[in-house]
Amino acid sequence: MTRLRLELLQWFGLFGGGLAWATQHVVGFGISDSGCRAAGRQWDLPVSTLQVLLGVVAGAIAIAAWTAAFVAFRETHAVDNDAPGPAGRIHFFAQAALLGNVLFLVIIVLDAVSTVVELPCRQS
Amino acid sequence: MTAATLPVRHARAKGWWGMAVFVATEATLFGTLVGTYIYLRFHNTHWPPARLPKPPVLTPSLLTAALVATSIPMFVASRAVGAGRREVAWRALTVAFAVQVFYLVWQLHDYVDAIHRYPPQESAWASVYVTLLGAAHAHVLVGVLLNAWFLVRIWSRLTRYRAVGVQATAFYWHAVNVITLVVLVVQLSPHL
Amino acid sequence: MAVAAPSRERARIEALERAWLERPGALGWLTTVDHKRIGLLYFWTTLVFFAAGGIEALLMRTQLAQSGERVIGPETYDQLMTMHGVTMIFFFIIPMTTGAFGNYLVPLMIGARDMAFPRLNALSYWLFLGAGIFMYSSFLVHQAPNAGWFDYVPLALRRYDGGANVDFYALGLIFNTVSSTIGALNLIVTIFKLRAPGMSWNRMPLFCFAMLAASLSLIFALPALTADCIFLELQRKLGFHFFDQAHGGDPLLWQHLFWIFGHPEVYIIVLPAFGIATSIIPTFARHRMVAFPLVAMAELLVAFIGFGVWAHHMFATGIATTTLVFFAAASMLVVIPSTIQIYAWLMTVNVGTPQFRAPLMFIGGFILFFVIGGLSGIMFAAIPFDQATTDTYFVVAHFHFIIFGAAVFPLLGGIYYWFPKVTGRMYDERLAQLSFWLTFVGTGLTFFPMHIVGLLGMTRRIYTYDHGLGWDAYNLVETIGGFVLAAGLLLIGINIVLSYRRGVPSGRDPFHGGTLEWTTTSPPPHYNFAVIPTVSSPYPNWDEADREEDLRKLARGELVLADGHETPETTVNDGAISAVAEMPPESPWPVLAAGTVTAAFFLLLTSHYATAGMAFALMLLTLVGWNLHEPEEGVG
Amino acid sequence: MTPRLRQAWILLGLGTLLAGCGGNQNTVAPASHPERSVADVFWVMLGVSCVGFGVIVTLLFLGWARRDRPSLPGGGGERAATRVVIGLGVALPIVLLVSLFIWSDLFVLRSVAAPTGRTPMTVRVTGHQWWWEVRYPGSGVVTANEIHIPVETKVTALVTTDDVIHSFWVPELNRKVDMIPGVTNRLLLLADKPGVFRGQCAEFCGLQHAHMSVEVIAEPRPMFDAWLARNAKPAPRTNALFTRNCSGCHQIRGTSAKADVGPDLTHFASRRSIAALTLPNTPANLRDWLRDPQHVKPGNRMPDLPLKQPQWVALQRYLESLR
Repeated sequence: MTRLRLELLQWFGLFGGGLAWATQHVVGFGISDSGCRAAGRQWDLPVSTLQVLLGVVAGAIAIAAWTAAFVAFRETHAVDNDAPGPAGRIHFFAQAALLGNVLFLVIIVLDAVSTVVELPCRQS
Repeated sequence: MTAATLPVRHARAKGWWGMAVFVATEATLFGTLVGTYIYLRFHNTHWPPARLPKPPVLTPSLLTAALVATSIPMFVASRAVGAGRREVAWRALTVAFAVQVFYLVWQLHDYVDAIHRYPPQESAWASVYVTLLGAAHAHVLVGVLLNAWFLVRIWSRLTRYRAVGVQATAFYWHAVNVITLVVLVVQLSPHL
Repeated sequence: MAVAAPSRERARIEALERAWLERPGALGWLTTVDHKRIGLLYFWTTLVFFAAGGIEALLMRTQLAQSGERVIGPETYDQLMTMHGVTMIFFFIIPMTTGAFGNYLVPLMIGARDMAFPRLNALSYWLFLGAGIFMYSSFLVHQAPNAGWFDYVPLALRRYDGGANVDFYALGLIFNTVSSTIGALNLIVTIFKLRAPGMSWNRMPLFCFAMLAASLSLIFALPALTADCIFLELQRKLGFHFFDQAHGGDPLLWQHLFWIFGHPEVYIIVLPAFGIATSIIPTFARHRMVAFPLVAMAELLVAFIGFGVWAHHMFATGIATTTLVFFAAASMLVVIPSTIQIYAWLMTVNVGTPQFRAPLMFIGGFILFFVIGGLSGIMFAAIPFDQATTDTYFVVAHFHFIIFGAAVFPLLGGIYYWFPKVTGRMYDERLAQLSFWLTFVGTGLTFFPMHIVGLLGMTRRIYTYDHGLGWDAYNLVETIGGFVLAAGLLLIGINIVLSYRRGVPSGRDPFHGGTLEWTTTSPPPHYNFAVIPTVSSPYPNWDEADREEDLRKLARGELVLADGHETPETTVNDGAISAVAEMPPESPWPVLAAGTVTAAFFLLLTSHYATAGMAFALMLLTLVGWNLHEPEEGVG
Repeated sequence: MTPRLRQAWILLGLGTLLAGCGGNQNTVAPASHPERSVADVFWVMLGVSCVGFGVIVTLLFLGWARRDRPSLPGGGGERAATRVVIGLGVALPIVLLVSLFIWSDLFVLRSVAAPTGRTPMTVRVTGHQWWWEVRYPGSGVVTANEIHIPVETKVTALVTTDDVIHSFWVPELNRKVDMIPGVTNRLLLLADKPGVFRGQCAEFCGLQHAHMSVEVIAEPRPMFDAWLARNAKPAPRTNALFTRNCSGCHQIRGTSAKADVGPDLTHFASRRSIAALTLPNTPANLRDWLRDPQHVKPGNRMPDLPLKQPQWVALQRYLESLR
């Protein structure tokens, strides 16, 4: 495993899940908001199918990020936590990404699942 | 082992990183302004209001194209100061500076005209439009002042400190050009 | 360093002292760029604002002690309530954590001789002082901000709030945001570029991870507040239309923009406190922080997810319920990083051999109150319950447990913990423990009844309430608690001031701490480290081998960097030396630049736009003077 | 959430502290189906929170009890501690939070915020700086600071505001909803039992935000119909003094006073309070209020009128005749 691939795996692992959730958060908000607004309603987007699709894509990216972090973690397993330079840092961020991506995956799943329940547009 | 003989690995100077973080704040500020434009767009049926003339297309596009083109001489200047070639850097900066001043003067003239054509006191669209353009021009003005400063400084002597300054200014200009492009798209969005 | 160093070392140390000589007296403090002096300036100034905020709180509590009281009228109460919020958040807790603790400790903990941009650091302090004076000058004309700390429109528009109150608020916050952004930028670049050689990310202390997360949040959150306040000022002074429905604006735009800044702000408040807690616990448990990478990631995660939860402040505004669920999901899961840290702290205490001295007692109090505040915080992620209890005293109880319990308690513990390092003297342990118990009981008495009175229907920001609603008893207990709390804080102040002179000398490392600041003398010399320290773990002070290596390096003269204000620059990821940066010496320009900006903001307030423009032009002139001084020929 | 389980929580001790006492703005003493679901959500969250808090206190006490003695009982080292952090700090909370989210944010929210659609009755509430204007569409009834509703009937409150943002909140009937200029929000008002349910403006709206309370009076259908009919009738007679001094702000249907700056006073005497529940509606309070409204409610829009003693008495008698 060349050092460049390890670096790529580690940085994708660290940032992949977060960006996937952030995108799903903003785009999902836009979709469901347009479903409830006059200006948006004339596009009549199939809100729930789009949300679930968005959730699946974002979830896939988060799982890919988790796997990348796991591979980087395995590759640097022999390295001690306080090891110097790239190896120690990659091992460190890989462990961190394992936790982060789990969290992002759960939020992504909850966002996608929430469209299953038919919630009203207007608070009452 | 004195400072001169330390094992040195090439990396970005702290001045460049300072500019990078500053650019992040300004980009977030423009993200907020553009977000406000889009947010209010979905809160109004007529955006911009029907009675207002549509924003101009040709002049802003050409001017923005000219400004974005200045990224090339700025890149050349940044590369030249890195390699210690002072004259090349100075000439590249002068070219960029000229185009930028030309852009700024023309845009400020159009801006004063825009404030009369789209009075912000009468509609939210005009308020956001005028504020967004004003912020963009302000950042171009800051870039012009930075360029002027380094034109004067590297005319006499090129030190590492000033080289980092020119590289940071070049990075600032790349960012401002991207922001100006985004502002242009938002400005022309009523035509889309 | 070693006292009886042979002549070669003594010569090198004297060379360093000559290079980093500081100008004594008041002029020295006015033109200082040393991160430790700026930290102390921040510390004493924020304590003054803390006292002001505390007095405002006590006045409010006196008015609310019983139903139907007429101690304070509605106008004064609104100004006190708003200024209490603005002062405590913008002029005490953020400048104290990032300005005082961040400035003083981050360079010491990463083995650097100063912040990345020393003069910018001084500018951030003087701008902060200017903004504080600007905001508090509103009391002189009896027009302090009076529309609440989040200042909702249309109440904040000129039609309903004609005076200069809201102008003081908006311009004051724009002013203070400039200072906070500069401070955060400085901290980020310092942590990125000035770590000691060898200190890759996995060897950086957790305090610096917390400060990095808080600074990154500041950088990406403050622009939303700046844009919001600019819109408000344009609408109030020049008649623009952003927030009024009739012309196409939307009142909820203000709330969206404010809370996009607002929620990351509350994580900015609490993150440095996590950093202080993760510094105190390993020292007094005499054991490394358990699950170190998870705690570091948790601090960054809190900041990142914090940007996606803002609309849980707006669950009752009637925006589409389908969109609220996105924010509820993120608000629910933002708790996980905090639970990780709580269990990591508790397991570290249990795995090590804990010494419950004053700093660790404050951390114990912090953990208890933070869990109560966190649990009530989770309850607001349940939309039905939030719509029932938002804008009531249940919310007030929640955020006071978080801000006071979870941000100020570690700060008070941190004051005791680093007091020996900053002053060279020990605080009085018995008095400290007494002050802890008084503050602990005061906080509990003041804020816990607010949960109950909030559920009984008491809404926020009311200057009085009727008799028959059953709120009298709880409010009376809260007022008594408020004065007990004030007494506890006063006792801490007394302990600090007394020990400053009469404390027992504490030596270099009284608590055997793990981070680099305990390797320097107390108080540290202006240049911090005679030799840039060798680092091979996040707890360098516990690595004896490295410390001997430092002594040998001093003998060899390696990495002493004694000719001028020098400190090494390293690469961002793995801390390999990339250059030797020449740091500027003292400079009068920051305080002059801040003066012109303060004048400009006062002119903007009084609508003298042209003169304000001239003041900003004057500021540009000071920047020219500032940049005329450049370091000599640097290396690399 | 069976009643039996809820009684168990209440007997938990903390419960009696809350549900039992307190005036009638008690969020956890519900008088309607939506508010009961909210109270259930609270009780479950409180219960689980107490258990969680107990675990934390135990761990902290364990650390304190073992001060100055080395390492974890049972010799578990750092590896065991990391597993505890992951188990208790990540896995368990995720399970609890996801289930709380699905239960409260999806199912309870859907049942509580169900689309009201056509309800048998609607009432239009408009917020003003520091009082509530209440109109009954179709019947021409206009009143202030009091909302009469038939008991056990779904009523939709259409809320908006003429000036700043207020928030309509009657704790025992339903959650709150903000009153935003240019927007009409909706809230279901459904009382299970007759009674007077007090509420308060929940969004800071200026000087007298504290004295902007409202009462929802749920009464059996016949009593409500009688009240509605009586309030639909215009005032029997006018009064020159009132027209000269007060018609600039107030309206009395059937007279020339038509302004809507202040509340409609056509049936003022039948109301239970003065100035949005600042004072109970008694002759003595009415006298104090008329003579010096700024003292009673500082900063409100009603000026102190320069009248003499006999005029005050005449004006008060006229107002008290507006049954």
